[in-house]
Amino acid sequence: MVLVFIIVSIAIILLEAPGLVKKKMWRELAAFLAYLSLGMALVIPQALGVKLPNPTKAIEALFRPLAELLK
Amino acid sequence: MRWLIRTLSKRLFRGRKNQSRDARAANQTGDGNLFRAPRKNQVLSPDLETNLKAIKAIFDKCSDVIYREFVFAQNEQIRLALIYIDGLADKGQVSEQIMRALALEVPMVVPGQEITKARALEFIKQRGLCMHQVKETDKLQDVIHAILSGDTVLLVDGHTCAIINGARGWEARSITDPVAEPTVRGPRESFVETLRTNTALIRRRIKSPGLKIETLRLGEVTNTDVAIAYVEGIVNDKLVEEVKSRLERIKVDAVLETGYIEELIEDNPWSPFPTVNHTEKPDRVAAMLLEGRVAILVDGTPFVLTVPTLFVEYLQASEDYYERFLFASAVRLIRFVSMILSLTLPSLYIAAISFHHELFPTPLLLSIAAQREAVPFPVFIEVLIMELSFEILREAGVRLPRPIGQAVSIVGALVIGEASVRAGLIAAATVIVVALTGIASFTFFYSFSIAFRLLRFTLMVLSAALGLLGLISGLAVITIHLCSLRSFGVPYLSPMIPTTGVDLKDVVLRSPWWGMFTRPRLIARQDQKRQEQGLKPTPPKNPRP
Amino acid sequence: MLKKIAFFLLLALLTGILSGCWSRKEISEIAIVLGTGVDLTEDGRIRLTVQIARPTAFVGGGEAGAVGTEAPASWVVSAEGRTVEEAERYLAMKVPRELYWGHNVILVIGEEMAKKGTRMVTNFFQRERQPRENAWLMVTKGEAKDFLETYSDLAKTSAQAAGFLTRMKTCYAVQLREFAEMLASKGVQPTATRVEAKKAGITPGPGQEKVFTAHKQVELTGAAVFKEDKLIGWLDAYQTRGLLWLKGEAMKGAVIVPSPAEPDKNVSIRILRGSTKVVPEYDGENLRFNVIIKVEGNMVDQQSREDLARPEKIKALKEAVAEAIRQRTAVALEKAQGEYGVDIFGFGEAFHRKYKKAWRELKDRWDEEFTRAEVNVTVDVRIREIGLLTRRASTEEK
Amino acid sequence: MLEKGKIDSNQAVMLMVSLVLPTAILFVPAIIVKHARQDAWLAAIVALLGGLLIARLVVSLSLRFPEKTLFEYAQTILGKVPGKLVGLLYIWWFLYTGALIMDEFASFLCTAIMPETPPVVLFLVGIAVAAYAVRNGLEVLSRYNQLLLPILLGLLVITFLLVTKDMKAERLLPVFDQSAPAILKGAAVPLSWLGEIVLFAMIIPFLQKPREAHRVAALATLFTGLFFAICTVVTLSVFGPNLAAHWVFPVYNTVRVVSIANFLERLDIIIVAVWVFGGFAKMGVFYYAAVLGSAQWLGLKDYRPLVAPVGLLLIGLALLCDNIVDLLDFAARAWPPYALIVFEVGMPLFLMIVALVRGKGESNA
Repeated sequence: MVLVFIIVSIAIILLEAPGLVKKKMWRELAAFLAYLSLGMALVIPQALGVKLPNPTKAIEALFRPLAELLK
Repeated sequence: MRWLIRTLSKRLFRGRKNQSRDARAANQTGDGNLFRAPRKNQVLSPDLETNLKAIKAIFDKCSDVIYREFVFAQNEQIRLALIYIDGLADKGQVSEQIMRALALEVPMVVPGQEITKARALEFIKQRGLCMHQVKETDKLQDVIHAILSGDTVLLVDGHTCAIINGARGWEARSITDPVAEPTVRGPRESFVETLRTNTALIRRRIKSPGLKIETLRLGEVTNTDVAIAYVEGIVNDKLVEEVKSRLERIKVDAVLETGYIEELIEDNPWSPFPTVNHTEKPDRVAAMLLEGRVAILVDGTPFVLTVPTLFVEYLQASEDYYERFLFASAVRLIRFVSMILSLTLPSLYIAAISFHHELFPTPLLLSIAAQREAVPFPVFIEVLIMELSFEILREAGVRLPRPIGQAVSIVGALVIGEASVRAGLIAAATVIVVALTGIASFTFFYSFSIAFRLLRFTLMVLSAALGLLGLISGLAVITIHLCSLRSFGVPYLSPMIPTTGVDLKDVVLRSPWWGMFTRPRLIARQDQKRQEQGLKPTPPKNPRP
Repeated sequence: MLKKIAFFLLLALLTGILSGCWSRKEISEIAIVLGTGVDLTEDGRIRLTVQIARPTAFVGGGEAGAVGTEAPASWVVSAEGRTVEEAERYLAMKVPRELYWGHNVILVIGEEMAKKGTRMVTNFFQRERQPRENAWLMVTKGEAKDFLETYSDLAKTSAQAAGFLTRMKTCYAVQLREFAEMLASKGVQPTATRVEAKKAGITPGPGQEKVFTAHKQVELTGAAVFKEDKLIGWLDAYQTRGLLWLKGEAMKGAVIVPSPAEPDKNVSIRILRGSTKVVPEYDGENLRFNVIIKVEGNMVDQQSREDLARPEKIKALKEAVAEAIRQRTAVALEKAQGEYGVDIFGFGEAFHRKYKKAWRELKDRWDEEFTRAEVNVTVDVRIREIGLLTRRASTEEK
Repeated sequence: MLEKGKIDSNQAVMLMVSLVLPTAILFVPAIIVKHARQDAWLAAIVALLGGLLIARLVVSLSLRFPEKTLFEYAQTILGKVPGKLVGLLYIWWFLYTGALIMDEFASFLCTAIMPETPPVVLFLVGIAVAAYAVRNGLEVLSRYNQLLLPILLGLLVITFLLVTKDMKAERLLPVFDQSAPAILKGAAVPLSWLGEIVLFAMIIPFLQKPREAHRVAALATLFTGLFFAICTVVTLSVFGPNLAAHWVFPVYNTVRVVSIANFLERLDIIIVAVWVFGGFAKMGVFYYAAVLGSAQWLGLKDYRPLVAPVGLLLIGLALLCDNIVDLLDFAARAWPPYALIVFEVGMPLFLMIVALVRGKGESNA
């Protein structure tokens, strides 16, 4: 699974980045890379089997009093 | 919708202006022969010998070029030369109307007058030639072009002017039934390989000065005549400009068929769907022109391109408009269904057999299970084999000479259909599915069904891997792709998507003619109104006159 | 160039994904389960019996379907386990193909299992994606295994035969989902089809009596009555008709009444359609149900000699039919209210619809209330047609 | 402007219907029925009315800035930094909702048609298709939707008609059996789904006629709400209130019930098609909003480079979800307050008030 995501990421970079470099859209390139690394940071650990905290739980905790109403 | 055209034309014209200007310039100079091209704007010399020498040099080793020198009105001083290509020029006309007239008849017609070398040209033009179409030029390359086009060039000694006689006449196929688009009802004429005949066929259907036919030459070696036809007042002028600019951009050595042009002017060259339609039926072209489309005719092929092209065009046969509308609509509905079948049936079958057995009713599942019991292949392989052999059969049937072709299809059908089922190699249900798919793909236009055949295999792979999900994903991608396609600025799926209500009258159903008030909105922008309202026939109140 | 590399990478990935082929089962790799039976073994385990189609028997037409060489159409196999799933896993060790439940026509529950509770069984068939919620649910007297081990002479398999029998609604029929709905409701106690395997019919023909002796075939014999999910009793075919009338379902079948003038001879009325309306009345104390049954039927058979094609005779017949139907409902009611003490007719639902406040108090002791309730049945009969004859062909007029 | 295409009002209506409907028809009926039982349809109508109010609020707010999306006018109203903060919240909301939609997508497919397939594969397939649509722009996305939505809904309606044989009106009775709080509880979930119309604030600037936005939003909400109600009524009248609440995907089960003439049955494929085709559209819209929003938030010239990385991010977020019980529980309980209070009512209302106080935007809207 890790391999799958690495391949996907490389493919994404190869598809998008050259065009951005050519058009000198540096800002876009930075945003692109930032998002990509964010995505990788989420995906790769999970692919390796690391359990990441689930935001659903946080949201549930935040809205517990109201959520109880809907039980 | 105006923004659409605006953005489009912006997008289309951007960065192409300079290029097209170059192309136009190159075209005007008409750099004809690549090998011994005369200098640009090289003019003829007054000396006949020099001219002949120059031309002979250009047509070196061209044994079909005939040089015929003779004297005008039996006057030894006025020497003439005729140059034409054997086989392209009409020999009867050349000898009767030109040579005989100039050499023998002129003295009889104008007995008293003295024909001098200086006045020879005037005499020839005004009294000598019995030709319907005569042009004059003093440029060497025009002369070359004229000769290559089949005209006969007359050089007059002492004049820097050549007379081009339109005495073309070659062996041409006569107008026959359309082979690729046969019809039951409707005109039987189809285009031929001669451009002039083809334009005449269109002109005969649209007897209006609004029908404009502009010509240009494409192909640096072939110098093929290409004509653009449209109906002024109906067509969108921007579209004509766009077509011209795309054509002028083309710089290829040869244009032997419209297919060359098609691939060079398409909007999306990578798409499997054709965005330029072609037809060999003049009535269809006329109908297209009257809807505001532009036709591109190429000399040497009976196929005419029409743009812009919509998805639905491929499901509309010209016959739909000649048959009664209820029947036509029903037939068109069948075509829609077969289109969907030809795309999805095998993959649906694969998905159902190898993933979703719950889709079959119980008795059907049991019967299919029984058929497949002895089959040694997984269903995907089985369908693939059958589809491939079907394609092979089809190709063989097309390529082989007709008598053998039939034998091939009979043998193929027997071997593949009957024997393989009996041998237990293929399930009977698979044969049914493949045969139905194959036949369904023949119900609509050939060039369009090619796209579907290609995509069918992709969908088969997808559904073999992911079942229904694969099939649906594949269909979704195809749909998105279709939604993103445009043909000369018009969305490919229009008028379905984006929906233009009034134009839906001619998509799945064909409205009766008294209901077709308007032309397609996105194509004909200028003159929307097609006909008067209230044409629906009403029986007279008094039944007996 | 980079784009091309990316393209090939994605292509490789796609091939990788595509070669996964999850959830893929060729039709020739599955064992199509047509009928399922669940029994309780003596040591309290669940025995799952499946009737699997043998595809080779289903070849249609052509040389394969020649008479006399017909192969057995099904294979019945069973396994035990603590849960249905465990039993299924043990089955998988015996069946060389993947068990496939998507075309399971019937779910038969053995008597002992039904007494223990159906929830242990039905949950699997609702939760799993393959078994369908419109499979027919039936309870058999005796063991479900024996029931499934029969074969049918007309249908290919006995499971299909049972399925067709129930589908035609000749008797009380219930689908898994309807049963589940009844289970989940407090206003009605579940009932299911009662089935048995009985010897039926022979196959005549020279030499055939040796080949085809009369064997057991499936038969619908009434209804099974549940309290919650436990079987507590049976209704026979006659009582089941009363159940059907009161539930307002499947208004088919015939009513046999004595001929007006010759009470020892019978007249048959075939019921075409009908409807049942239950109107509860409650004053906080007494509970009463007015059941209005409307019936429409044709006369199809007459044993007596009298001329029935007369308005007054028809009127008399109508009353007789009404009485006959009342009798049936009375029998069913007596069973339900007296012997079993459960509301199998859904009167509770009707009550709920009318008295929603009172229902909140009564719903938890509904069955008691029901047994005490008074039920009035009114039958409104209409006889439309009398067939091709006006009267019986006989010499004397009466 | 980042998006060059424009869509017409019909396309916008359909897009907004797709924004809510595809996932909602699968999950929501069971949740409504759980609370409101026979009166579920009433709850759906209540939710519809609430949804109309939300739509009104959002469109009124957006029309004060007809040329700007939510991300841009938040900054105009609140100033740069607080505006950016609001934008960040909404990016999170779009992204995480998109991820949840993918989870729903995968869990349905896993349950209904392909249990052995790992969810990652389904995520990859779903994201690939949605990304293709998003990269092609709003215009293509809405055209795709315009082509398929009518077909899918038509199929759904036809199957509903086919199931009439198994429907019983009595199952809907008695009316008003449940207390008002129960009905309101039942309305909360569909309301929070209908409230996703907030996303329309991202689309309004790209309408050909922004002035029709009110009509578009109202029509879309009306249609979606009514369709909710229809689905609930159909489910209820087939299964009754007891059983309907127990199914995870009641509409799916409803379609499975169809059996006509022993042949026209097993129409599961229809609901799968509706769900997958519609799921692509729904995912596409959220995906698009997330990508466009991010691009505007970061001040980029083009949003397309972000499509692929955001897709990866969506997969990452979707992988966080552990099981369907968590998902169902979240959808039924935490989602309504989370979505309604913060994103669907709270924030727009806050922005509206501030805008009114500060007098920003065109007041005539």
